[in-house]
Amino acid sequence: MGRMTAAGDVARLFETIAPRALAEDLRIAEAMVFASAEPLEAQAIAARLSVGADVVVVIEELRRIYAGRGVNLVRVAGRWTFRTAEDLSWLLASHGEEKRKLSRAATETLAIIAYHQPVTRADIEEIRGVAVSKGALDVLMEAGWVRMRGRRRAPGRPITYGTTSDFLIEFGLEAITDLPGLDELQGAGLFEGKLPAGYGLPDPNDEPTLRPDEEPLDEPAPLDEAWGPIPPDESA
Amino acid sequence: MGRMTAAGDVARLFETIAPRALAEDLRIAEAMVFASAEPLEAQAIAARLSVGADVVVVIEELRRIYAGRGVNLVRVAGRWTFRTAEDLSWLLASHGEEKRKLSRAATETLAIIAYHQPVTRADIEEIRGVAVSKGALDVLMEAGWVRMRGRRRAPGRPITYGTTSDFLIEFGLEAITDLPGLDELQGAGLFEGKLPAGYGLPDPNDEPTLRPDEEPLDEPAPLDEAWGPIPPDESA
Amino acid sequence: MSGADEFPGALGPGSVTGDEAFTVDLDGFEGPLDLLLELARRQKVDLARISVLALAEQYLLFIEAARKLRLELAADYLVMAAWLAYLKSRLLLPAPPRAAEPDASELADALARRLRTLETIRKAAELLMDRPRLGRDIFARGVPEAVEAPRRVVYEATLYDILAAYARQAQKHANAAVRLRTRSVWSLAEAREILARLIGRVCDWTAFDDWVLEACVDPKMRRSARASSFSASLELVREGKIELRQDAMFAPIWIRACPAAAVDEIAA
Repeated sequence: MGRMTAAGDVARLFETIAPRALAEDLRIAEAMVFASAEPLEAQAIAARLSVGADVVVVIEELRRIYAGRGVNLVRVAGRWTFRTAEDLSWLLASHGEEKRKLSRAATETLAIIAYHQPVTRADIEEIRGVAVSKGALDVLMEAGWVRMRGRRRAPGRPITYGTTSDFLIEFGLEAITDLPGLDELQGAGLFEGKLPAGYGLPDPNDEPTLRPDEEPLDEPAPLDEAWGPIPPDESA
Repeated sequence: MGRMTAAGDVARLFETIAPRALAEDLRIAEAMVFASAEPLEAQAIAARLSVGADVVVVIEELRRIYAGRGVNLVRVAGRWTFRTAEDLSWLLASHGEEKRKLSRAATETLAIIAYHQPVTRADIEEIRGVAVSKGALDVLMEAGWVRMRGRRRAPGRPITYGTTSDFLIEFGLEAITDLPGLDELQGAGLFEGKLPAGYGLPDPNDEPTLRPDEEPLDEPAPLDEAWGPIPPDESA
Repeated sequence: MSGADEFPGALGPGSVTGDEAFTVDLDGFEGPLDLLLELARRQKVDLARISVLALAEQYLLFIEAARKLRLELAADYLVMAAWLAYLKSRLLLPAPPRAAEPDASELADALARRLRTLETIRKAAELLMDRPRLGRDIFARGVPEAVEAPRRVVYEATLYDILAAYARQAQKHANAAVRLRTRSVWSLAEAREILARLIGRVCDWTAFDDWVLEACVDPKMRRSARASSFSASLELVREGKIELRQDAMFAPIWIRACPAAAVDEIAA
């Protein structure tokens, strides 16, 4: 009970800090700053205080009351707002973890990359029959499951994508070759109906070494390939 | 300068209310609830407190610290949040969004759903004695206060409606059972004399679990049930 | 609407209860139950002890007066009037010794109960609306911070999702490789040409089907031949080169060259 009494004391103290009028002005300032969508100017607060109240005193008082607490009254760009105490920012940072289900487009794109890697965006589009949204690939890269491997030695030098070791970890695969083959997929009832004879799945391979038709990412694309001859670089 | 010293005392008192650990837990709870856009469950707060901290004690303490202030710690829909004090509505009313006044039909429909849920459109019509306009229900659903719960196991499988946690948040109700009861109705002088039996309001219950006479929404209506004679209910 | 003591409506001086002036404003009422509740309030007795008989009489008078003024009444009001007239007669007449129908007083009680339920819920609705409202009377924090903090999105998918997705794609691909055998068909132009060639030999009515059979030897082609020839023949009829006849629905179709039309003209 000792705690409660002490807590009650705070509330009482809050009221007895100052003459009655100040206590009410403190409540007003507190509520205004709390509810405002933007930091408030002292002037805006002053307009609502009781006649003769000194807004500087009120704000200073409020600032002290909130000092050392989980939330502080702070001044930003000359205006007043409440902010989470800096040492507690860790609360907010991890606060924002959000679970989101992978979209169908992203799931299909991931599956195609896993089996067919290295693949270009055009390869994926060829298989899916629809354009690959930038979003789907971004999501997979953000999740850390897909990476850019290199570029295909082909017109336009498109980027090739492959899976990462995080992908294996996330989905509990010892190696990419653990991805099920056709028989297993059929056994799991994932294929309906008949498949044409001779239909097979590729052997997935996430070997990081570039294939003969791949070249490293970082090599800048020779512009003349893409745009025609360019003048020698004069900035170098 | 006496004031400032007193304010400093508050900060110190805040820290000395309880053992050091509690003070830190208070700061954490305060920061979390303050920062969150949505009311927080005690459980979510508890997850961030120091090991062994009693979240109930922490919250109660915080509630007391904020009692009588311009901002209060309140419980809505079973979760915790800070709200400006009721008596300061005059101060902030101007910056609040314009609330569209609910029509009488929508108001009554909302009350019927809140007290009698789960209810079907026919139940509402039975009580009000007039057809429920689609508009009234739409307004309530759009506001996010009313949701479709399921379907009544009855001819035509009518949709059942209930209230949402946003409804509780909007009207500042800790739980659906906080809806005014007969006592309040009488206390507010809305009834004279004693209420006879059968006058009563039901005990409101927004438990999301479907009742025995309800079934899930998404099950498509078997056509023979909708269009032809209904076989006796064999599921019961 | 109106104050508690002022009935919203006047049916003309003295038309109903003499001293009370009513203005008929049914628009102000939400259906017959609402009207009944207003009438009950005017009895100025506790809703628990309203006289359903008196209520029925007042309602009927009200409807009667409204009709005299030739106001259009919604069907709901008339249905309630008919029911209340029935209830009134049941309440006034001595109960039959062995009633097959529910007791009149039970019906009256049920109505009174409905009115009380409506009244109660209305009061409850008022109290609910009087509560301080979020964003009107009480306010949440203007700038919640959690949304500002960088959010780490954790995407969820299972291996099964991925395999199912792959299978879906692979299947689409596999099926896409299926090639349909192109069917040989008679084109309209071909049919017209053959028709023109054969029609010279047909001066009298001939069964269209026999004729197709003769022209088209391959049984697999007959459907197509029949359809194309028929279309082509319609065209030739329009041009006045041949005649078609059918005696009844689904009866055999007969065909012959127009006597006037020269064979070589058709071919052209």
